[in-house]
Amino acid sequence: MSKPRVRPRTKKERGRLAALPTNMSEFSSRNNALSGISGDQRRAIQELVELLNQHNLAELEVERGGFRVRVRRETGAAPIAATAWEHVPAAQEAPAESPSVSVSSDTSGMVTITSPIVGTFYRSPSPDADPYVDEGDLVKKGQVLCIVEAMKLMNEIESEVDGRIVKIMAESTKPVEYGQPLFLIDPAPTS
Amino acid sequence: MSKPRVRPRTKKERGRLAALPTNMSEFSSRNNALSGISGDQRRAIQELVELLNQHNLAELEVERGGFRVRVRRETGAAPIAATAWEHVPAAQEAPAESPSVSVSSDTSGMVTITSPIVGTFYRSPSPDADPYVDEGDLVKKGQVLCIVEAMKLMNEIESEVDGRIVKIMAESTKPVEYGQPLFLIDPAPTS
Amino acid sequence: MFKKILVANRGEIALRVIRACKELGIKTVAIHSDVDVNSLHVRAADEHVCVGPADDALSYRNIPNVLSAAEVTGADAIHPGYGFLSENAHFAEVCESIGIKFIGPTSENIAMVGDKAKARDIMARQGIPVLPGSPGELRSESDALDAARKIGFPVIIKASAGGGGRGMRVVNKEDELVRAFQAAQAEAKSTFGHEGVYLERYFLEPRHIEVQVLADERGRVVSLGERDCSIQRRYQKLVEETPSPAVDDRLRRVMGRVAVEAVRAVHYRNAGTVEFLLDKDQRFYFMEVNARIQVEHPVTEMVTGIDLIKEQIRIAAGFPLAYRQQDIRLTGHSFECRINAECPEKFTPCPGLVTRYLPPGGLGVRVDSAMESQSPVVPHYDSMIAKLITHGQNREEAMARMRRALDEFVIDGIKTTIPLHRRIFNDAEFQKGRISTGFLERFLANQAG
Amino acid sequence: MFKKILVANRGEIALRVIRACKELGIKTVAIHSDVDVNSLHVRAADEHVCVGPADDALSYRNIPNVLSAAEVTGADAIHPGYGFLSENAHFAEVCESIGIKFIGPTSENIAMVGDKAKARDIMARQGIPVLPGSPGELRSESDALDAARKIGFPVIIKASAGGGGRGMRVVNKEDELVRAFQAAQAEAKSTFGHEGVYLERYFLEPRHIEVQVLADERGRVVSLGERDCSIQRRYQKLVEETPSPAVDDRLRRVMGRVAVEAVRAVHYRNAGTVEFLLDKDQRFYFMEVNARIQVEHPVTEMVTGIDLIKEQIRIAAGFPLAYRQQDIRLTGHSFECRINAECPEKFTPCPGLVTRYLPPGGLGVRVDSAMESQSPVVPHYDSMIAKLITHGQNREEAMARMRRALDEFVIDGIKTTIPLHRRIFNDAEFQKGRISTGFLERFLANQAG
Repeated sequence: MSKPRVRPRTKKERGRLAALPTNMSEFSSRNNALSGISGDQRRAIQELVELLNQHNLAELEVERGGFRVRVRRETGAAPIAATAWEHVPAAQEAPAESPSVSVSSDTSGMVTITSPIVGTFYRSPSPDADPYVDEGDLVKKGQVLCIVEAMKLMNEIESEVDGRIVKIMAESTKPVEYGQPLFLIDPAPTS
Repeated sequence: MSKPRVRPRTKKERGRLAALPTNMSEFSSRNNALSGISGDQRRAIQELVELLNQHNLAELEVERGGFRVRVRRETGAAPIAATAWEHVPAAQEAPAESPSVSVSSDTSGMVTITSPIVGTFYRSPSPDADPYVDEGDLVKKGQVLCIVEAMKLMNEIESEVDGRIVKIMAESTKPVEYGQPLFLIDPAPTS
Repeated sequence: MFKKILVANRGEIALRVIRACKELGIKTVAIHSDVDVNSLHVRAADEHVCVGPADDALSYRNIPNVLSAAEVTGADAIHPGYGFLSENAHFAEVCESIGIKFIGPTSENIAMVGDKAKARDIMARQGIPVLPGSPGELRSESDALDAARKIGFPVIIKASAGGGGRGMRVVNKEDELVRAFQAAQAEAKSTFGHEGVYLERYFLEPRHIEVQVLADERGRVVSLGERDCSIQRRYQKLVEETPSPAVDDRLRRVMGRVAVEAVRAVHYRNAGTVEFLLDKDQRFYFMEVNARIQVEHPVTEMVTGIDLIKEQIRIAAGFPLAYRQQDIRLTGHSFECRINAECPEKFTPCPGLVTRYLPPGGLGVRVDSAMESQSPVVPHYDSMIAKLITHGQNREEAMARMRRALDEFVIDGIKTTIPLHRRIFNDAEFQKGRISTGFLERFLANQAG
Repeated sequence: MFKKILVANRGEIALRVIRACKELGIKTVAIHSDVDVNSLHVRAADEHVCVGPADDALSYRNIPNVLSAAEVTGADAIHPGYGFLSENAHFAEVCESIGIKFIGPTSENIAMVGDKAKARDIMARQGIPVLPGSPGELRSESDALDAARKIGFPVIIKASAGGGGRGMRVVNKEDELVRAFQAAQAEAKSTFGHEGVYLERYFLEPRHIEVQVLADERGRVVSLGERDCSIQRRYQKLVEETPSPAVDDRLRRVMGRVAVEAVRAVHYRNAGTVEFLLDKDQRFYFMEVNARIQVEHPVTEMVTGIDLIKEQIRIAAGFPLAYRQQDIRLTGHSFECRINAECPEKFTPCPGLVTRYLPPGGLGVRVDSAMESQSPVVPHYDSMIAKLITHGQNREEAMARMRRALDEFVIDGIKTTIPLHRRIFNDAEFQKGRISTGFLERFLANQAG
């Protein structure tokens, strides 16, 4: 899948920088990985196990067209939970296996636009200007949604799809990391 | 439960002492649990088990067209297997939960006489003498079964039950440790 | 050198001794009770023998079974570790009599220093400063009164056969003395089987300073610096360090010399520790000799570079000390935290399954432990499950390293004293080295209040 | 001192730097690719920023994202570790230009010592012994022939911009030279983007000896002893030790002095390593300067007691060196084994899930690793997953300790080089210190045959 296009611009303004929150990523379902099951049950189980390990789950059960798989791990073995190391990112909310894929469909068909770079998120071209988009707005593919400033360069992030902004997931003037969700877009708005 | 009585005697003779074997327990096969299933199914289970081992899972269950497989691993057993530390007692084959109980019934109603002390096992009172008992012999409660020599003292080990010697589980002149099985006795011999 | 050593202990100290043996090319025999069959010390050894059930009186302290295990495996020496049979003069004597070398002091050494009142008298006669106290055991109430009046209150009554804080009573005023004397006698009788008690001046906030010594079989003795073990809770040490913030080079030389004199006075052999009480005016008083390797020996190893367990083994094998006093160099600073399986607030033991275990690593961090993921902490034995030791170029670095190592240490599934250690190492008074045997109680009271 | 340091690396070295920062009271920012989100270095840091996908060109070596991460977190310095951006002069320059301190040498230092042929010429002009070789890059085939005839065969052709053994060709006879020269140029061009090559005398079984130096911002320099890194496979180091069995006190002083001259000649700053080739007649030749902290730095820390990462940070913060040359004391002996996730026979990488991880412990054992039970070893990065370091009073003790520590190390689920290390440490020639850069290949051939 393609990445959102990044168009660098000259710096207009910089917001106040704050420390990144310790956990910025969002869990994105990979259930579609199982949609291709045609009878190759071994591969499906393999994927489930990988999911279990990656996301450090205790148990996983899938039933699809008469094919049911349940994978469970002993709670004691759940290795990355609750440790003396101070900052534990919640393992269940780890990013998807390929977060370089910045547009991903979730179960309800939404499209998430994630940040392709590390920088500071701005909803408008300047402090006095109106935001590029608001929740509820209809957007066109290629339309600028926001700016992520990095190294004094303003990078415009464009929409990859036509649709409606369902949710703005980052706060203006706050830092964003690579792969952090910025917008949730419904590509087939009913109204 | 009571322990076998130990009666110290004066030293008569000492055998040659050898190092204790590093692993004193016996592996018991459970492969026959898989008999009566198809080759494909056997292979599927094999794969499940491999997945379980590879990923260190506790349980794995698969159901497909009336064929349901659930593979589960014992909690405590998994982590102690296969380590760089040289001598790994197989955890599954650890001694009974209360090895201070030296007489224990197994599933088939047998009674195991274990060594209540550390020492050297002798089947006969002297090298030239006949063994106290042989496999197949009928024994009475209180009858001397063997000697365990410790610190130059000969300790007679007596039977706690009436019955028939099914198996002699230690080798004469060899060291035995606390709790080590010496005799298997059938307390209700049919003949 | 020995061919095979039986390690008559469990847990971290058994593993510690096995590690030293491996590095010396000596075969090892582990003993274990049946609940310890899967322990790391058992798996680390070349051979292992089950010597009894969980109850240590029937297994680790079962002299016939331990000796039989040595006999059937052909071990030519026994290392007792600490606790269990380590200070049992009878056991050491039996070992000697059957030709198995006991790696430690002689049975006479153990018996002599085990009688605290007698040891104190011997030291006093040698001109070694002892706490002002009664000459030997108190025979009567009037004896006790006479002694207390001469010394001045407060005084402390101790059991001759005591240890670990048991059988001790502090008496602040004369009219409390008789009752305390009677109670102490009764407690000594019931706890140690010997009612003898003696009396010493009681200091309110002294430091517990001990000097490590090594004495070879030819009677050559060296001292290896002191350890400050003032962080104690009910006479149980929790944090140890070397050098002591209260001991300067001059005092170290003096205390070292006195410690050497003390062990020479009793013809002591092998590794030992001479315990002193240090008051606020830098005056020190002999308390007792510990006739064993101690839990806190690693901090001395960190600053001297000397492996004390290997030295114990070499000395027992008849080798002369490879060091003279002037060869001993102390470098940097070292701390040890005892990680106990205890509720850190109330110190109640907390046995259970360690579901996840990851020791800290990196420069200047040492962990002595027989724990691992999925290890059970059984309720039958001492609650200490790990020793976390750090070394740094100075006290500040060793402390900073301990703080970060405590943060890293992962022991899931049970409660441990790690949170308490974190708080101690963040305490301003502790950081300044202003500690005494009263520190921890006051610290805990402040934390609670 | 810095308030917050961004650690631009992953794995054990990122954790190593974070540990040093914690002990200095400096806040840390970890960066990570998305596959590393649950790594120990990420959890150990105060903050963390995802800088890209698994491909390190797009994450750990993504200069805009790494610098943005420093900017948005307010870090005032960046520690690059080794590899990735550590020897990228452009990155160091950009850091300097935007006021974020690069903890390491200056961008000029990196550029200068990165051009190996030029660096060699600078050293030769300073009177530092260099391998007999061509003066600068070879311009033509006849240039190469002239140089080779003057030096005498065998010779080795090296890429000016090369490293890690790539772009090197050994030429034994004159009639092989032209073809090798052309091939080396082509390989240099395709691998490093610069076709420049130079030529040196080739020694059959030399030792790889390197000297650790520290230079502060005022130009004061100290040397911290040498490391013998002769145990290599295809120029990849596997075992390192200090001191070298081939270097005595006199040679150490001479090499240390030459190393200090070498880094002074290029006005070098911060920690660096001067690599020498040592022949059988104890003659040594300058090879290159490594402008970074090296993988094997711990062995130097073990014998000097100096925390090299902390020194890097202090120097970068402008503090003068706290040591003069005469303050540096080398105590005992230290080894490092690189534990790689590789099949120990064929050295093919072996990524996978580490199902169980238990590092060895006890006296004189150090483990630098970011592994834990249930850690994935991802296939995208270097296969080194742990460094096992031992220290002992002498080479024998350090070796014995390494053997027992290798026996203890539990890494289940993947294959590692631990079994190979065990065999090396049991090899009689290795034990005698008879090693050279040819040791491992011969050893592996013998093992196979």
